[in-house]
Amino acid sequence: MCWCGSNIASTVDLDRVQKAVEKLTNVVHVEQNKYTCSEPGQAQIVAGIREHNLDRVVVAACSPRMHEKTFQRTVAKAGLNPYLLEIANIREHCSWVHTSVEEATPKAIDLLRAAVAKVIRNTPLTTSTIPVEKRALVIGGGIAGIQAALDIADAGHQVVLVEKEPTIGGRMAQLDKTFPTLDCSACILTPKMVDAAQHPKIRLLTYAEIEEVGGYIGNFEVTIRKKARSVNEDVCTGCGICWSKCPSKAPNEFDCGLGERKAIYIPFPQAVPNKPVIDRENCRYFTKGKCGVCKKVCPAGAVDFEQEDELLRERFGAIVVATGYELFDHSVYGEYGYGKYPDVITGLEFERLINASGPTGGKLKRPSDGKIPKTVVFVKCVGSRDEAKGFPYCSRTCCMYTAKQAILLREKMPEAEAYVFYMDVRTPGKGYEEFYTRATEEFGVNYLRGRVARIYPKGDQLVVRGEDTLVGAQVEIEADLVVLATAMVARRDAAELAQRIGFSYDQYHFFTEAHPKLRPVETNTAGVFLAGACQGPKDIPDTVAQASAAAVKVAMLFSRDELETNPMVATVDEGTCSGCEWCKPTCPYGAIDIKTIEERVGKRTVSRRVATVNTGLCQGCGACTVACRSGAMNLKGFTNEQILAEVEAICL
Amino acid sequence: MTKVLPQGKLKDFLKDTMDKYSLVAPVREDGVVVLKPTADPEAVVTDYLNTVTSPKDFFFPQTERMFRFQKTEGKIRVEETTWQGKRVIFGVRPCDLGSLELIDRVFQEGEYEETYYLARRENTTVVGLACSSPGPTCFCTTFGITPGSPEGADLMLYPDGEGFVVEVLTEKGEALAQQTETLLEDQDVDLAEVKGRFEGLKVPLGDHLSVDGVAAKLDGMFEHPVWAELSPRCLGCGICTYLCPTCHCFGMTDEVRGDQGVRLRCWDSCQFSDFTRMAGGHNPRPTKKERVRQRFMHKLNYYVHRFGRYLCTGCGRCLEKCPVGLTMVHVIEKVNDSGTREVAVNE
Amino acid sequence: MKEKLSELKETVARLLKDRTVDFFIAYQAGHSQVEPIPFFLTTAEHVENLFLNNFCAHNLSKYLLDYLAGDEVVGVLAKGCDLRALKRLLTDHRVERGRVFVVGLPCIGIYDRKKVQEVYPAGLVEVVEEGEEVILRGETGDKRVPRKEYLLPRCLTCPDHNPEFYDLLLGEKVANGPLAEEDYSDVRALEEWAPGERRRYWTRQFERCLRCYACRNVCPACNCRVCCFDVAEPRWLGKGTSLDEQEMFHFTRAMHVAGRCTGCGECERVCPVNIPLMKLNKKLAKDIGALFHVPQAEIPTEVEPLGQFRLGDPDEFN
Amino acid sequence: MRYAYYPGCSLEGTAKEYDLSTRATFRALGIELEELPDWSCCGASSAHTTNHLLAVALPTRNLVIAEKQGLDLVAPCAACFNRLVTAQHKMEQDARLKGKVEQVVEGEYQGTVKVKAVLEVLATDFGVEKVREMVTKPLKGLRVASYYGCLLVRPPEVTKFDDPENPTTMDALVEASGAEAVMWPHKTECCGGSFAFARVDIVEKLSNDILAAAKSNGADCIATACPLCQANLDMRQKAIEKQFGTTYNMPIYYITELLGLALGLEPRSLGLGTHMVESLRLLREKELA
Amino acid sequence: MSVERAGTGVSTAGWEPKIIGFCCNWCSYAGADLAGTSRIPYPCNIRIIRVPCSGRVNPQFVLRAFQRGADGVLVAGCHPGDCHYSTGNYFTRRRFLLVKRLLEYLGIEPRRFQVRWISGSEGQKFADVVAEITEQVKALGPAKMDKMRDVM
Repeated sequence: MCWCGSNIASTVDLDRVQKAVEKLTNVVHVEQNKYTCSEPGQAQIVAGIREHNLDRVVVAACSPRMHEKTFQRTVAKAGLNPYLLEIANIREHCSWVHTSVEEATPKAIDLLRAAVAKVIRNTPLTTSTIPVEKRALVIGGGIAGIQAALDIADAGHQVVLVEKEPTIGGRMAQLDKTFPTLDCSACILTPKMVDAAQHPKIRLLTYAEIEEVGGYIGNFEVTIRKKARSVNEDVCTGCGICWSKCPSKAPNEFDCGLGERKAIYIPFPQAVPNKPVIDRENCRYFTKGKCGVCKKVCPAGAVDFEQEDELLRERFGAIVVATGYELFDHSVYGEYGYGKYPDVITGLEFERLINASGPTGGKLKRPSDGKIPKTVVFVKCVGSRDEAKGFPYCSRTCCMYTAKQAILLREKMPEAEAYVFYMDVRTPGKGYEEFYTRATEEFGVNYLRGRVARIYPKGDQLVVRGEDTLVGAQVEIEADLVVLATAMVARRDAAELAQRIGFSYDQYHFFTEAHPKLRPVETNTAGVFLAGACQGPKDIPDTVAQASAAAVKVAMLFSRDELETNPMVATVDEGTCSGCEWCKPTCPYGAIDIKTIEERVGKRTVSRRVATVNTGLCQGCGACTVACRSGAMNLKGFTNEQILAEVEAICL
Repeated sequence: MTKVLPQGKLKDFLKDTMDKYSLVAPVREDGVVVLKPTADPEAVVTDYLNTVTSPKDFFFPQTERMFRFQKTEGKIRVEETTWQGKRVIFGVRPCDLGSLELIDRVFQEGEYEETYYLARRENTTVVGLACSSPGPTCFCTTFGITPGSPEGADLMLYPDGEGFVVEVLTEKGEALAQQTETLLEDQDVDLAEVKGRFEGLKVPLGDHLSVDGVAAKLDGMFEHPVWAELSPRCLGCGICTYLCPTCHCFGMTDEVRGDQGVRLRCWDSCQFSDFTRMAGGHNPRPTKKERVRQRFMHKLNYYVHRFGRYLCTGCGRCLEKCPVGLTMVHVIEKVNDSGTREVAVNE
Repeated sequence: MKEKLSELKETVARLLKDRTVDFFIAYQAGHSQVEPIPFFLTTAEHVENLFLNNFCAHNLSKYLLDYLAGDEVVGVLAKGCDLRALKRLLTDHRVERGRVFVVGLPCIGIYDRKKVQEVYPAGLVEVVEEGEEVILRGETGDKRVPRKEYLLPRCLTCPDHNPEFYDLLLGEKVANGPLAEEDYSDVRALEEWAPGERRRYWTRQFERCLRCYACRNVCPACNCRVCCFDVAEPRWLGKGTSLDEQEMFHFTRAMHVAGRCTGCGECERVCPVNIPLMKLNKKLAKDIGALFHVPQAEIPTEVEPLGQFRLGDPDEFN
Repeated sequence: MRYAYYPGCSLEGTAKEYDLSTRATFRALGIELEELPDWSCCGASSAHTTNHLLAVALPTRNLVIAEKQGLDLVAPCAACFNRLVTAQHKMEQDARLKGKVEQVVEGEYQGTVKVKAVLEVLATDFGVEKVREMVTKPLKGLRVASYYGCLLVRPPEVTKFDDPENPTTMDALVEASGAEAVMWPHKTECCGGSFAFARVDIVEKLSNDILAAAKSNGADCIATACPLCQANLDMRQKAIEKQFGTTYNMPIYYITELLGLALGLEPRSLGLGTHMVESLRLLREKELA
Repeated sequence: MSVERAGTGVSTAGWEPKIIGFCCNWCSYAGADLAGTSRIPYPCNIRIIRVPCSGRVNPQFVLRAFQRGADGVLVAGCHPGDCHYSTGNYFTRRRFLLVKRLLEYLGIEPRRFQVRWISGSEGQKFADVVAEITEQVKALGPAKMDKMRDVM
């Protein structure tokens, strides 16, 4: 029992407490110290344990949040398992909040009695260690994935970067310029793509997807499906003869379908790896059974029609998920023509149309008739901030990219008019507000505050009708091109991926961080981290920052050879467990699995399902224990027996 | 001359009783008639076939505190519980009267006397109530008990016309009769005739059911397939044993609060899955088959060997309340019907 | 019923003969007409003793728990309510669907033995349904009573006159539709009482409790391998039967089936001392429905209401 | 098929043709209408802009009558339809309101009656294909712009009928009648209805937009299913032409008139010839009347 | 655990209620610590049991406390959305919304059992909550869910 100088001793009559505690069953030795946490105080505990051959220790002192670790080390020094210690908090919860000795003393006795009742039910717990496989898996080869992969690799660890598309680069590669500096997106991205490809510690797996994820932090078992490229990457030199000779065409996804590509293709000239892939659905050889031009012309003999999907099984210690986003499908907006008007396009389509390497060679021609638009209307918040048809959240990037696109338009074609319909202009970022100001002041973009109610064709033009709420009047603009700032939404397969890896996602299917403020890049599954827009709408600077943060988390994890597991985890009494699985949904970490055990019943051996806790994933919250009616699920360190004993002891 | 308690004086009889005794009597509560300590004669009813719970509860209570213990200064002080008081249990049917005699043997005969039980027995006066109209679940006559059997009562009431004909059987009964003397009228009633009338009442089920030779037959039926056939439908609940006026299994448990506590003796039921489960987890009666067999073998064979009588009085509670009809009648019939030859080999 | 019984006999005989099932659980005649009892058939010869009438209340699927260890295929006769109980066991992963062969029994209501015995203590021969009325036909003549008043409580609000699924259906499906809306009127009435009155009410009920565990043992939601009431350590419940322990028992039982109760009311039906257990179960079902927007709180779902949450759940704990 | 029929005040007045043509067309198709006994105001305009309770109570009174009648209710007027379904929606959402309203109308509202617009009855209940089969005089060569207005399809969670932005039910019926349904963007634009008296300038502007759009998309005429739309487009067409210096001369028909015609009914019996914009000339030109 | 004080005839002279508080380690226990370090006084009736998360609190613990004579029980956890384990307190909320109603239904004064969200920075709130519940329970009088009434 600690006096804590006079902090405790002046309010709690420790002699009286000692008399009461000495009488308790199982208590064999009580002593007081002036400062228990001091060297001599700790030495006294060690001596006491040795002298009285103690196997449980209660320290009545300050909050366990203060010195539990200290005293655990102390009792360990005396050869006792550190978890055979309990703290009675008689300072923060007693002497500091009560003024009268008559009040504080009986309370301190109760707290000690509870601690004693608990500690005799404590069992030795041991931390186990799990080895860490120092290889990271990064899923998604956009800017987030590239940045995370580069940072982890630069920290000296092996990285496998898996990308679904034939090239890395992601959305950022599709953009023309970037706000607020108007750098050319490709100019700043492609060097990083090349770095990633050439980094000795990074292995690129493009045109590949995650098939299955098992295991846990430090030891994930991942199956990756490498889709058949129909081109032997090891041999191909990327010379380009194949795609120049290929006779089949298909809309180019990279250009949002606005341009065409061949059936054997690279998505864009700076693609990494610079190795083509055959789109079997559109390839004459695969659809009609004859052609094979590419194979004939390939000087390296790289074309391989027989190639099959390949399943790779790899072990990783950590996973960074950087799967990015999709754009909201505006065809649910009937008032904007259900996506049927060709000249109502998305922001991303605008990027391709205005990009020098885009389908129009950088000349802004409208999709319907190739005419050069003179009046362009930008509509913001399409699918975002709209609970009725889209999502209630703010898509965060649209204000800035609309401003950018309006500027680009006015810069390239000063004779064209730009109108922007907006609800609010949100510019919280370095240099963002200034950028927006430039759009309105320097580039003369017309901002109209109001929602667009309807877009309808009139002749070869589109009438955009909306309200200008600042003027309080209806406005109608006859536009040549309408650009919808469609919201960033979670990828359609996001939930499936989250389930496959085993972490949670929110109602919009964005991935959920472990804590919205303090653990923004972790998921609640240990060893799985998030980067970029898969966690929520994000612009490039934020994405890169989060990617680097995730990389640091991975590097931190890899700085150790072994991980110590928390010993205070849930545990299953298999004899009692019914295998009903009701514990499972309460676990935020997916730490509970079901396994089949065999046992003897009478004279036969029968199998039976029981829950099992993955101690690498369990964080010890104990939610599962309450879901378990039979009490088969228990939490080490806070067992049902211990808590009930505390309750009873306090109530005496 | 015979003593008669007029119907209109019944409440007064109970009131007078309460002057000297605490009263346990049938009370209707939420649709069931239970035996219960009561201080309100108005609440007492007589229009029941039988009470749901049996009088054994008041001699061999479901939870009996045997002693308290306390640790003081390193020593343990034990304070035994002694039951005191004078009590009357009113309205006990002949079958239940008979059951008391059966439990008496268990707790009284042999080397050890069960003092807790006996203290209650000695200090309790049992007022029996003969049955005017035996019900469809009654089969007391199977065991030689009749709707008018007074054995086990201290004072017996026979409903007759506008009152109850009173028969005093013991000293305790006499004392009660004196206590309530002013209410008892001397009338010109032939007690033997009244008794004979009750004894002759038809008990349809009991009159047709015979246990002759059942005990002997069961000697060879421990491994008989009938148990496997009967037991699957058992729910493993304690309705039969807890309502049964003759079941008397118990377990001991300590309730400890800090440095003091009590030792409790609580009813147990042979139908519970943890009945006879040992500390290590082994249970010699692992399935319902063994447990169902235990119950009926105990009643129809083991007890008979030890005390010469069947441990059942045909009260019919198991017929009335067992949710799956696993009743004494059903089992006796089964045993009667089964050939003893087909003794199954232990599976 | 007679046609159904002969169809049942035929069906069960066939299932047993062709080894589709290893044994079959149905009903046999009990002590009286109003008490049919469970019947375990192992050979086709047993079908002669099959029995079926509109007192076959007992839910047979709970017996499947007795056959977990093994590989027998168990045939079971199931009404709509029993099927829901089976669904409970399946959802709780206690029973494998592949090891149960369900013979579905369309049912328009089971009569409450206790209520019928009040008018006909003995000698009832059969119950004949005539629209809104029933004729209790017996040795001492006919008694005509309103049908609704003599059904089991669960049958009044039964949404499943036909079992939701089955391997075989006896006869034709019957028209569905509950006779009455579940309005939790019993619960609401009790909620209106003064707290002291309610306290006295429940005290009286709990004091009468025998702790015979029939309510637990008959309940399809109480299907734990080891019940917390049966373990010695931790001592969730004392062996003694004082009021506090009885209350602990009833509170715990109610909470353990909260969100999982299928509303069959078997607990209340088998209680030997008439404890209104459904008033506890219904209270929880009602609150779960209202608080967590679970429209049918008594239908087993993939995840139980207490195993999930919504961010927008009501919050009164600030 | 049998429905309760709620004409509402318009169909007794300015929209008499709608009433006539609806009854006639339905009769020709074999759909029975039973006029709601003792029907009263639906609460449109005056009531629903001034008093919440009244706005729900007025339609509910009619709903309660319909429930007694035990038939689903057809309300040809789009405003009536809208008020009736809105009342249903509100009471479904708000039990307290329902109780209050029931007190006001002194009747119990069960929610058993389905309220239907004419279009829904014809296209969904009866069926477009069946209509097509019964057409004897196809309206060949007539180019019709189907104009739904705002009240039939909005708000969608209340009306629960067709697409709020691009409805097609009337177009399908137009096609079934043998006429050509013109694709145009102004199907659900506002005609200025509630400003009919207060701000004629706005009504004229909005209605002009509609007429202009119909014309520029090649329509000969406009079909409506709402007395207010019809009135604004028809009655004010002259004034609009004057105001905007254009000529439309575009007949504004009720869809029931066109269908009746195609079913071979006598034009006069459908009320044709009583519109403000000459309605028969176009039909004669096309040799349809 | 009992009905209102009126008419119970229990003498309350010198009686001080005993209140058990289950506090989650990360928020409410820390909040109580903060009340301590900030020296915010509150009534001494509460005894805190530390649990990792309010989701660890089994309703049976609460009942056991009443059974053994506690006069009031407080369960305190992180605010919804702030759970250290992401979701634990959402389960707490569901469970105890029901428990509270069930206890009330059984005739137990609902103010004897309270659930509160108290963050690690809400030392003052912790003290206020304890003061409030203590006052309420004092007004209600001793809970007499009789300690093994018939037996001990």
